[in-house]
Amino acid sequence: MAIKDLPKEEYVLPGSAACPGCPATIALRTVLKALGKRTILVIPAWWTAVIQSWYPHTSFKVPILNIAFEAAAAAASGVSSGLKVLGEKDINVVVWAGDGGTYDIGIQALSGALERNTDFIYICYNNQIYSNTGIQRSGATPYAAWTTTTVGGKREFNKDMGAIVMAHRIPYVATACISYPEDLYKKVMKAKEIRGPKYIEILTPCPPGWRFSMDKTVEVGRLAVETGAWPLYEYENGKMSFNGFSKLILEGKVKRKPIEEWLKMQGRFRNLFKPKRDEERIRRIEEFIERMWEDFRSKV
Amino acid sequence: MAIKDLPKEEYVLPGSAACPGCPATIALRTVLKALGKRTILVIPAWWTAVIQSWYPHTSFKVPILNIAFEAAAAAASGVSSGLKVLGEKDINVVVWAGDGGTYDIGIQALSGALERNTDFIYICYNNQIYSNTGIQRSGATPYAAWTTTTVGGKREFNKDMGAIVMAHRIPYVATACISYPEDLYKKVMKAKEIRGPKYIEILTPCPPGWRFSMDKTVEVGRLAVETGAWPLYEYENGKMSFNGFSKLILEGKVKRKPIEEWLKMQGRFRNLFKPKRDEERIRRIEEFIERMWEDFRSKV
Amino acid sequence: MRIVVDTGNHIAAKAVQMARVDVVAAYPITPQTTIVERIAEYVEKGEFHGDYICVESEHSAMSACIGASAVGARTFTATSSHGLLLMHEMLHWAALARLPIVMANVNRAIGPGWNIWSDQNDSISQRDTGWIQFYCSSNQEIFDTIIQAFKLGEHEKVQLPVMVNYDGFILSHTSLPVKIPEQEEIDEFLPKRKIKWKLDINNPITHGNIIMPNDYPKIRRAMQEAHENAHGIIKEISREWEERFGIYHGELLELYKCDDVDYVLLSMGALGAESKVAVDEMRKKGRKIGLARVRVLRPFPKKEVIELARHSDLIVIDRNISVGMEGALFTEIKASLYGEVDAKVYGYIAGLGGKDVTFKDISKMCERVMDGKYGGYMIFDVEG
Amino acid sequence: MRIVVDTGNHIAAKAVQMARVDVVAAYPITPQTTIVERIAEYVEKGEFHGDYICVESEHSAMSACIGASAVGARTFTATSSHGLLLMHEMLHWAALARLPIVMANVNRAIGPGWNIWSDQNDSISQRDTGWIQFYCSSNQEIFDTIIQAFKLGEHEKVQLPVMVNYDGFILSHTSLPVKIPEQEEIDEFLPKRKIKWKLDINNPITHGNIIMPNDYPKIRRAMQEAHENAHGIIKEISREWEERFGIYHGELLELYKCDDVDYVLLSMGALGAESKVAVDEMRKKGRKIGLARVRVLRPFPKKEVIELARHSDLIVIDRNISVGMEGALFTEIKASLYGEVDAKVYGYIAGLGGKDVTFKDISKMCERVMDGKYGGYMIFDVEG
Amino acid sequence: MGERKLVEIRFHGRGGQGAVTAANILAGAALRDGNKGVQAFPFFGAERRGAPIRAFARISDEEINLRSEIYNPDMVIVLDESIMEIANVLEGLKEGGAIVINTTKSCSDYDFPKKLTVATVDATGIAIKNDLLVGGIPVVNTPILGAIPKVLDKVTLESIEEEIRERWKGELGERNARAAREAYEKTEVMR
Amino acid sequence: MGERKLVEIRFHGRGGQGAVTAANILAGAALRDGNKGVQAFPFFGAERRGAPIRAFARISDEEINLRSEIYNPDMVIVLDESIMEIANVLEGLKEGGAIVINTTKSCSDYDFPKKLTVATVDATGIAIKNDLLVGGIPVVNTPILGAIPKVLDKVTLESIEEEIRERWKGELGERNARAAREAYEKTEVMR
Amino acid sequence: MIKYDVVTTISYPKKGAMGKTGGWRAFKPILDKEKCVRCLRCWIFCPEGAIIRKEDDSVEIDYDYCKGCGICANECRVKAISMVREESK
Amino acid sequence: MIKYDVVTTISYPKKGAMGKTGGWRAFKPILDKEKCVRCLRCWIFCPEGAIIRKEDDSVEIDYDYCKGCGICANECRVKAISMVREESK
Ligand SMILES: Cc1ncc(C[n+]2csc(CCOP(=O)(O)OP(=O)(O)O)c2C)c(N)n1
Ligand SMILES: Cc1ncc(C[n+]2csc(CCOP(=O)(O)OP(=O)(O)O)c2C)c(N)n1
Ligand code: SF4
Ligand code: SF4
Ligand code: SF4
Ligand code: SF4
Repeated sequence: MAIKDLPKEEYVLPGSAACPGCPATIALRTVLKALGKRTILVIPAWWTAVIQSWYPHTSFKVPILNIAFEAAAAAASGVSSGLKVLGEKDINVVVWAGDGGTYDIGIQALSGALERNTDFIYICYNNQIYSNTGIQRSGATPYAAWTTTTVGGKREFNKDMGAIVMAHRIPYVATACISYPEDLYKKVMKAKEIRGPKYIEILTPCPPGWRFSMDKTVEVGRLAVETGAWPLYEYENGKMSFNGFSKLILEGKVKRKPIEEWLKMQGRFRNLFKPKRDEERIRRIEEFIERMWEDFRSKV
Repeated sequence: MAIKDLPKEEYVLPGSAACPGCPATIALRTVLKALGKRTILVIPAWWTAVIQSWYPHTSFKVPILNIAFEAAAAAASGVSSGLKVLGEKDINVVVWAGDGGTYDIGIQALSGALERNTDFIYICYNNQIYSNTGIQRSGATPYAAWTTTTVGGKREFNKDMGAIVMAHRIPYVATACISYPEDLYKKVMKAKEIRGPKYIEILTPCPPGWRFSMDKTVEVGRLAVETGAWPLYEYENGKMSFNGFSKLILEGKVKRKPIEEWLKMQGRFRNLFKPKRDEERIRRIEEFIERMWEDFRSKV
Repeated sequence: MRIVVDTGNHIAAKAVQMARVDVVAAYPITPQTTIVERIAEYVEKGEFHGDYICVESEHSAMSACIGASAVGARTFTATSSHGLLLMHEMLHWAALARLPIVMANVNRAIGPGWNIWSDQNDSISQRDTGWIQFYCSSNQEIFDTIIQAFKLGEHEKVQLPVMVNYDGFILSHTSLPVKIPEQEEIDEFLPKRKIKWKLDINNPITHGNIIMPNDYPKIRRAMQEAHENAHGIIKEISREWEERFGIYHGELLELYKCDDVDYVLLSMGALGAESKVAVDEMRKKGRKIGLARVRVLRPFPKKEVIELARHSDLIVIDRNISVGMEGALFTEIKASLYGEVDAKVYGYIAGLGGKDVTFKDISKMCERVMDGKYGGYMIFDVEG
Repeated sequence: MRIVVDTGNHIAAKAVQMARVDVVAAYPITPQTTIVERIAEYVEKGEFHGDYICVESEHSAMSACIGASAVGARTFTATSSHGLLLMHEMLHWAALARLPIVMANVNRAIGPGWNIWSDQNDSISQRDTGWIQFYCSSNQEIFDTIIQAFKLGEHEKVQLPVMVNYDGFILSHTSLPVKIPEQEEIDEFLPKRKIKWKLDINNPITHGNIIMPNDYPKIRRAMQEAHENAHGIIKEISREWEERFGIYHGELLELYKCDDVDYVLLSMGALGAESKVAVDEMRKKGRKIGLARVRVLRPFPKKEVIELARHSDLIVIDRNISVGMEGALFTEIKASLYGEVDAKVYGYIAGLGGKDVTFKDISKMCERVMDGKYGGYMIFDVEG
Repeated sequence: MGERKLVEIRFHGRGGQGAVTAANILAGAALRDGNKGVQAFPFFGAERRGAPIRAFARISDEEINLRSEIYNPDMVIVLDESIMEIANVLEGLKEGGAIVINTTKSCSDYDFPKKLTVATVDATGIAIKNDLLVGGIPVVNTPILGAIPKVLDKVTLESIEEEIRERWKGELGERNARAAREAYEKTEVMR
Repeated sequence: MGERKLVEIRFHGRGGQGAVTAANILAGAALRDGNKGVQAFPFFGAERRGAPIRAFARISDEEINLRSEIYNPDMVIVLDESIMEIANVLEGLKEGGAIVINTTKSCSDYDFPKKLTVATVDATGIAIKNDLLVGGIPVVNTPILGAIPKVLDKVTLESIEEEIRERWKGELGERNARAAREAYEKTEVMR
Repeated sequence: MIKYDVVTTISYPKKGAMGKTGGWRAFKPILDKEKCVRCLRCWIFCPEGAIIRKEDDSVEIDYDYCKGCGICANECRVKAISMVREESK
Repeated sequence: MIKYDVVTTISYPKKGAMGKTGGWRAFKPILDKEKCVRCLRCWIFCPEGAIIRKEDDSVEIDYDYCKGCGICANECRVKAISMVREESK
């Protein structure tokens, strides 16, 4: 599949309230191309709630239910159930949530919806911070990253949300990255065809939050994959498989790029390099990633 | 270690409000023997809140903070943090919660506390139902089990809470069963020595909820282990290891007893056998357990 | 029409079934549990047309109701006490989103300490959420009010969620006789839900995005108008019910022996029924006292209360306390009367945490007032 | 004592630092976020003696505060709007557990639609939770009130949690000059927390287990008494602060030019400051009007309000609406006056969802009353 | 008994014995017998097997508006004789009221400090005879209901039987109804 | 300007240019200069880089009790000349008020429909010269502050410099302060 | 025991908080000391702590609180405990 | 478009809901049609949908809404897009 093959239809209208270089609209454009018109989005509090622009206008061309920060998966259960009883078929019920609304405050609603086998797609937009409230730590924030609430760098490693979701034994889990739109598109298309709960997590580098210049959004995402910081995988029928560059890494066909390349691009990791190189923390990050890949190898 | 070696100290006083044959007091007696006097319990809404008996009396001899159903792990974070700042050292901060308060309504507080590396022991008392409110379905209720909200048998399999917690990469996770008090005691003793979040889940067969006669509480627990329905394991430094009978199963030294032995002891599975044997559902259960053990074998 | 003897909770489940609810999302809590258990049984037996979502918390229950209602489904939930409190944010949400969800709340005191018995602090604490609130005094009223609540909430001039409250155990677990109309009669009274807005792929709107300061007050104004509309529509519905089924529980107030009295007692919920016994007893003794049972707290029956106070002094018993102030009903009644009439208004708080309040207690409270021996304000349970 | 110019939120963080808080557990939400960010900075720089728990929701924030306070720690949190609503159950819990937690709530309207601007529906909806509630009108008052709140809440005759409210953006993000005393002065005013009960391994008590109907009302009565005590203690503390630091914001009310007037305007929060400008302007025009800024909503300043109304008519502006009733302050003032005085009381609602309310608007509202042209009750933002 | 408009009844049993069900059946039966007002409710708390519990019923010609507890019952039903050792079953029972006891003893074996109508019946024996056992333990609540019409004329045995048959369909209902009838027949009353 | 007790000022800039910081520094400086009442606040909403934004300040001899927005400023500060194409910077500006513009143009190049004091300064040029760049983009908020004392006598350049130095310690503060002084010197005013 | 003077639900440890729960029993465990091998299984499994462990690891039943669940009898491997119906029941 | 007559926050799709956001630009992307190989990377990566994809898969920039982030220029592999400072800024 090539970029050319992606549909022309646009469901995100230009002139929205998004920041210049915003990865959310990049991701949404591709995701909605895959989902198409027969889609209802449920959106908790997060940056997309702002991007929509304000009453009485919206920048989106699919029906949207905004909902409280922690409530998206539960509200989607209601939407899905309501449609079922009312006999409305083949509508994609999709949660579009940030990592804060997924890893932290929304994890309970999500876990519950997975457990009760809700028929929906849950998409987590992972920018590894709370950007909407001005860049605070989330459960997805990586170790050592600066945020306004982890001024000296976060002390804990990020939650492994993929693993947590897979532990729920749902039919489909996938990771993606805005820098690989064909891959993202294919994954959403696949999720549409499966019944029950589906979970897709998209890595979305945020220029002000990660502190890089806004033209580098896609590049930073690509490097996350190439350095192995962000793996691209799918989980189906209880099995994991890897995609694209990540597949090559897993199979040992390419070597991951050094993680420092990715860290150095981002101001949020500056304290690893300035005033002097923090060998200890860099080593921990390197080890963490290496262990993750080892773990992956043992699983496939 | 033999039963004789367990301390004589009792922290649960006789004459409590527990039902005859209650596994909660069995579990608590052993757990508190291990924890000892320097312990603060945080207890959300569940059956133990009743067992305490009522104001102005209590049947427990350690300090207890009762807290809202969904709030235990968060309250424990506060207790732990408060003790730290006030310089009170070596006190075990322990959540004592039911499976409802752990798998369902309390999972968010738990996940958050794990992620922020709270120094506490979280003990989940898993009787696979909401017993306090009169036997409703929980996320821990096994497939096909009757409850008042799953009258024809539950349609979903139980969450794998152990896997979910392990996906949080915490220092110590263990499963136990009231029928093996020495094992339980050892695990709690070990958890006491580790810093950071520890999670122990205890299987506790409930006579009215599982529908067996009250003298069989310990026996039903034992059979859960012997049939492989409930594995006993520990997870430390990212590795799983198995204990007691489960170790023998894993290593292929004994064969699991047929799962039907365990199912048949319990009235809640009656609809698998009456009016006629439900081959399909029994097979699914058998397969589920077999797959679980296969998975374990791949992990060790 | 047939008569059954059953508990308030089972009767509530019956009403939900007969209202042809599409989606129920609820979470167990004492003393609400037997409602959801009964609905689960209906589902199992194929006697329920809708879907029952087993959620993992009350917060999710209300969130799921919002989702379902937003696509046009008739939606119900039930809860109590801590469950209701946990929904608080989503209660505001449902009301501001103008979704006609109906909820049964089984009144129960708030902890700590844990207390599973009736008091109304749970629902009173939701008086600022924009929900319509009913309080029932019998199982018949529970049945009738739940059915009516859908009609009211879904009314095009209302479009608001409705909370139907009744006392834990005192009604939820007490069997009383209830007249049940035929399904067709109910269907005629309560047709399918008519929808003002919904999530519709053919008409893609966004609900609930940012609204700026200049527009926001309009949303609140519209809610207030809807409550004002509800005031009249509640009356219409009560009368229609009476015409169809011959059963009448009053409108916003139920007036009991209020003609030509010196005093009117006001109370809510089961206390309102017990108060009838008290009034009967006091009448026997020649006391000129009647009862106005407050059925509806939101919209607040200002006009009705003023009308009452034109002719009599009022004695208010609250089964709640807004700590740092006083009983909520007492406050709101006085506020309604202020500047309108100058009847005397006396307030008591009684029945907190399930403390039993007998008709003798009620008579004692009233007689103390009527004998001129009470001027203050007290928690009868403690100071009685 | 030095003067700094900083935003309400940064000043709140400063107060928390200087109160030597042991544990902060909080979750970000606009417009509260810069408080926690500032505290996180203090922690990073080693300028904060306590622990800052990064929780995953406001519900957990309040739960963690309860845990920390229950072992004896001085505990603080901050939130706003939906965050406050999500805490609702735990607010009740903290109050019934009698834990002197202090919270800054940055008032913000409730969604949907999302609206991040000031109105007081969030905290008004918590009026039945048993918390003491303050409303501030300047950054100086934010600083002073947070420090005072610990003293008040921890007072042995109070033992209650305290909510310090101030308007989102209007104060939270506005820089104003604030006088900051020296740390030693603060330490002298606010000594270490004295503890009435705590979780103590040497004294193993159980807190919050089941309590039966016969005992439960006593718990509520005790809370009510604590509020009654707080009423006097707030006054004492205000006066002590004035003596020590020469700063005085009033007691439960702040009276501004109230002597010998025909009308008194009542408002809360930033509107209370703007109202001073309005009063000044109207005075210039010869209108006999003063201002009573309501600083404390719980315990409700009944006595003070009655005193005011003995000499003047009242005009109340609510930045909230209890839909189906009216503005909460309007209701509670009228309820307090009922049967005591017969001043006229006029009510407006204004400033919902951050709708700007200028001193001109306020004057317009007041003058309309004073000119006899207003008798009703309205949402000024829409109908103005 | 029965001339009073309102009759209040208290059941004493142990958790698991079905006292609440008994109260509900009684209320249902009373409605069948034309009592407009009927009411049944448990003591509001958690039941634990074996622990003493209470349940209540009210029967009246008119709609019942009472919602408070019963402090002075007109009648007390004791489902388990042994409960009398650990609970005060006479508490508040009206002078001149009635007490129905599941016992093998005879009425005259009892000597109560109040003037009471005493009725006794061996409900346990009847349960065993009719094979009404759950987990080996005799079910006494339906048999003892049969004794009530003997001392209370607001409710008939027939209605109790009907109510029982409606609750448990088929053979089980029959057996329970039979036990009630048998109890009715064997009840000894001393006024 | 300055004889008025209360002066209200509005800043126009783009997200990322630091208009809010400028307002805060101005307020701080004004306090140093003995103005008892100072106030600074942003337009309440989310900032997006490049999008037009506003910030506000009030300065007065007395404590300020105003909490409402500023509709009729006495002075407008334009951090980015191009903003004038997409935002109405004159909106509500008082007749006889002042406008300070970051531009290379001269005062006389402007012809406003109101009677105004106009001040111009090339803050961008000064920023570049003093190496005040973030991500390659010139920081104009500190330089333009230097222009304000030229048209508003409630605040002195010295106080602005001090305030800047307190905010950014060391060399960075020095450079910013220097830029402010340079701007002060280069500001052209037309009354 | 210090009593706290704040009125909130603070409860103090008490044996027999629910009274002598021995009255709940329908069946009564009877210990045959002869058969007992002092393995202490009954002690550790008794939900009530109603099996008293003596100094010499012999056991005794506290009938004031034994609720008669029968677990001790079920778990005793040498059948030293048997359940008999309570007298008056 | 049907308008609903319940007053709640119901919003309707609109291009340029925030106005012509082209005004936010500091830098402007300039497309060199000669160099362009029609790979459509700029089209798919543009956060604004401000790269118009034509029938023939050639592209054009919609300056009314382009916010000038520069992603298109960064992602174009043949450097057919370059960023230049906006005139008056
Ligand atoms: C109950 C509640 N708490 C807090 C908030 C404030 N809030 C809104 S969005 C947000 C952070 C969102 O983070 P994330 O989900 O990662 O999305 P992002 O902003 O990064 O796009 C927060 C804390 C809220 N709206 N509701
Ligand atoms: C917010 C809230 N919702 C519901 C309840 C009611 N509730 C109390 S305990 C309980 C179930 C407990 O289940 P579990 O944790 O499995 O423990 P168990 O009762 O089985 O011992 C429920 C639903 C509550 N107390 N609070
Ligand atoms: S019967 Fe049960 S309660 Fe009694 S001693 Fe044995 S195990 Fe303990
Ligand atoms: S289990 Fe049996 S052998 Fe062991 S101590 Fe108890 S009675 Fe003795
Ligand atoms: S500069 Fe950014 S917004 Fe403009 S066309 Fe390129 S990618 Fe789109
Ligand atoms: S990325 Fe470059 S080559 Fe590809 S379509 Fe765009 S301008 Fe053309």
